[in-house]
Amino acid sequence: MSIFKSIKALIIGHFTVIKHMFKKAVTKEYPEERPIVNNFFRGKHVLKNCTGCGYCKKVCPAGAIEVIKKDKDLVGYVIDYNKCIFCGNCMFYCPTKSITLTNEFELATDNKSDLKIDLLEQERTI
Amino acid sequence: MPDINIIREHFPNNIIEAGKLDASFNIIEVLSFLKNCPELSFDMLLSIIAIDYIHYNELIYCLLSTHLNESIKVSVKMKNEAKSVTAIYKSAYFDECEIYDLFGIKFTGNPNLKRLLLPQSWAGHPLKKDYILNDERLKWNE
Amino acid sequence: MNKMTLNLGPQHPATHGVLRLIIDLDGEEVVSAEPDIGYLHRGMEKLAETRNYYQYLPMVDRIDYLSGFFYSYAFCNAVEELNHIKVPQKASYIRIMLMELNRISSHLLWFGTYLIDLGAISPIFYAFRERELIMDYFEKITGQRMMYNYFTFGGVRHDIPFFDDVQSIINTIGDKIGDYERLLSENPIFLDRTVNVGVISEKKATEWALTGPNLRASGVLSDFRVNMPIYDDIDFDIVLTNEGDCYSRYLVRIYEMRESIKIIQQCIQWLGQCSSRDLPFLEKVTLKTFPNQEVFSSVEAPRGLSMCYLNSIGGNTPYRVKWRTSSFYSTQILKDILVGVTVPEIMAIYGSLDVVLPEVDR
Amino acid sequence: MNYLLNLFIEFLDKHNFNESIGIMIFSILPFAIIAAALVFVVLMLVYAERKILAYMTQRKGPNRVGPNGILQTTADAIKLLCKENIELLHSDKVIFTIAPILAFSSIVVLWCIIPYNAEFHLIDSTISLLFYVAVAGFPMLFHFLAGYASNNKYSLLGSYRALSLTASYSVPILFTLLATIFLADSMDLHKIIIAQEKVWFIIPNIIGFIVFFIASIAELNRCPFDLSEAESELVSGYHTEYSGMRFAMFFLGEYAALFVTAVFTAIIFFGGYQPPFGVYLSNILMGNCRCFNFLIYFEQTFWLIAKSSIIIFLIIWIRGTLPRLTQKSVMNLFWRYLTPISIINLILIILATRG
Repeated sequence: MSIFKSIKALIIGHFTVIKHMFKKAVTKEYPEERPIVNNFFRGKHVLKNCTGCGYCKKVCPAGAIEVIKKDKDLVGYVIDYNKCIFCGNCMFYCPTKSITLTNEFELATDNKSDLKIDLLEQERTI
Repeated sequence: MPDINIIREHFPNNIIEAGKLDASFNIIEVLSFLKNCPELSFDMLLSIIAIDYIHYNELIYCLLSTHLNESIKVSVKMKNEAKSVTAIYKSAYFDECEIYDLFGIKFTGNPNLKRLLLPQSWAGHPLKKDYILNDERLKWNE
Repeated sequence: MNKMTLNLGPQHPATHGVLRLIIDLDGEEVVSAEPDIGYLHRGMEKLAETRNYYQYLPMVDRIDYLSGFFYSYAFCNAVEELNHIKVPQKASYIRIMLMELNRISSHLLWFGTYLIDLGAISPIFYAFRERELIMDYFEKITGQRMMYNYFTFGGVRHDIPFFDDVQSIINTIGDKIGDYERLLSENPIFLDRTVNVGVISEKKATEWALTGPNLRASGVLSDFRVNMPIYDDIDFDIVLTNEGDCYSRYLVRIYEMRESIKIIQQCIQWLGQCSSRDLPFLEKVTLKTFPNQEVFSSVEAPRGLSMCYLNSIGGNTPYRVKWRTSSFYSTQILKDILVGVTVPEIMAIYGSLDVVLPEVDR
Repeated sequence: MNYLLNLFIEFLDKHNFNESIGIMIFSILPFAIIAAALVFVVLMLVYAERKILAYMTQRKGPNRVGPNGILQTTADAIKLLCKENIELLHSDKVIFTIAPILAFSSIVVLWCIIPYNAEFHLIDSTISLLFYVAVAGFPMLFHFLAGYASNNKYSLLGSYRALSLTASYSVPILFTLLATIFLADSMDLHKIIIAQEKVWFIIPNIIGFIVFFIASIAELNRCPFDLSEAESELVSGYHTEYSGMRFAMFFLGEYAALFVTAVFTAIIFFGGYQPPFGVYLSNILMGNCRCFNFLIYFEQTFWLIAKSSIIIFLIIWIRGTLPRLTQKSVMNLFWRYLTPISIINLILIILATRG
């Protein structure tokens, strides 16, 4: 009868749930266990001997890149992380492959002014 | 492509250019014929696409026949007024409200034409080419 | 008749985003329902007019963030048709594989959230556990979990070095779907909540322009993958049930996941056995001038037929881009099928249509 | 118990206190113990449910606050205590504040009539089963009041459903308890337990157990029947507008009711504090010399708690798997199936015992 079929289905349903009690939990404890991040990951930008051609500025969808030049030599290269969507267009279309996105993804800060980072200055300090 | 000659028989003076059947003056008759004719049976209106060519607007009706897996495009060129096809295809109501909302094209015969996506108090129709982009109304989320 | 207008507000635990349903209730029965959309309207079509093709490409994944690959395929295909770019065979196979994986992950998310709407707590965690495998694989090869920007005009950005974990993913998902079916397919409470609830007849489905699994659940045989050229030498069969109620929509999506597994299996075979080193994955092309032409390129997204209309008059920014998405019409049908339904059934019907709000408002 | 009492009175005489203080303290002492036990059990139950549900879905559950997350619920309770009680402008203030207090207190009252072991009980009355049936229906009434008073459309819907649910589940509960009264021919819980010396009532009354179990899940407003606080449809049912301490009253009250129902199911069907095969472990271990007989009381409470925790695990397990029923099918299930079954079951048992 349909009653026995539904009772059987209920019992099967219950045992598929209880089956998971004996399996290892899949949660990763984030701060302690570092997540595995692979090389293609698009995180914080890093600049290396940029010629200041401004090609990345043209190709960025969110208009987050600002190339400051004083009569033909590069003075500042500011990325506004409020606007940046980490699409990687600047990295793909940069003719000299000087800007790359690293694996670092923890960019949270508590004041907005930190989010306008001058990569040229960072390149000098490293 | 569906066999054109059936359409040409019934509507000799509708020209077919750039893969679209131009039905600027008899859109209602053409659509109801395409829907009810047994051989063609275009029973689904996929979507209505509006384009603003500054001097005139164009509406493209994409029809799909689920039984014969055929699709056809019917285009209408007109100024700011258009005839509503909600009588033939019920799904056109949302499309027409959205086109009125973004293009300002008024559809006569639409049950209740109102703005769909933008707030009712929004002034202007954004997707028209003469819509001022650096309008201070758009600064509200800067 | 004392009517109580209840609006299932934009901020409600079960509206999968920001849909506002203005419902007139008589006791527990719905008298009339009016969807009010536009809370997530980002103006995708207006953005296209001020950005060149390379700038607009990463935005295309965000139209429906649950099925990003499908929309970037539709846009790339439109641009490729516009400039008659021929995509290499390997790139097409990589695209199909990623799209079908994305379809499984989108159906898994639907399965989890639909069950939470009906009140069962545990299936969402099982569904998300599988979806996590796919998300990690996407992150490994494209760089991001959801906003991929991996398809480009002419092919894919970089080669996929390894396939063995795709094989292990689809194997685990294959038998996990068996788990879901054992848990739910004959569960009397689930059957009682979904069998002949929100029945959409074949005529009503075509009239309201439903596409995809919702249409196939009403018995209409229409799957756009049949007339997509890249699916030609892949054999898959279209899943069809003809009751049109919430339970058949559930069945269609569960079997579609199995179909996608079969498609991915064939893609891996082709990609694996062909000597993958020498085949190009990207047709190097620099797009400067565009012909004065318009193109309709559509794809069978997880929620239905998505069509990208691209119209360019030369120059490197598109003149007009229009996105035809299927959730737009699934929300419209709520007006018709929610009449005379009790409050819990609203959630059952709305959840079964798999409506995702970014697609509705674009 | 009186052995301890005169021990305490001798101690008081030695320090020349008046004897009445002893009796007074001794009458308050059980209430204090049970109040402490209530808080402890409720917090542990919330923690246990979250842990069990987590393991059932391959998660870890709370494990940050305190060793392995034990203090998680105490932290939640303290947080809820400190939260601001949001007052509503147009709500009916008097009922809005009273409803949670009444809901919680009506459940705590049930704790007093539970016979924890042969000696220890707060209220020993010969009609404690009748008291249980009467008071067990109260919380649903106060859920209706809460939903009605909070002037919110979702909680109004939730409160309607609470009423219709109350009507439908109380009838089967009544008939199954009538069956137990006939089996044990007394309404006093102690006598019911003693009557189950030889055979537990679950064997003759198996149908009664199934009906009682389903109806008590509905009474607890738990998973397959949690209509009046359905998260996905009604935001969170009758306690949508409640926050802070008032919400804690509802939330902890629900778990207190869960414990009470599990204990009563254990008492009525699984022989309360009787050891499974009538053999006290402490007799075997200690030999049955007189001085250790108070160990038996501890063991009796242990058996009661063990049986009720198995039933609690079963209820949590059901919550982990089943989706929610609609109101139509709940009423249909109770009125068309469970009530006639419980009546037939009652008639059979009457014939068996009296016929």
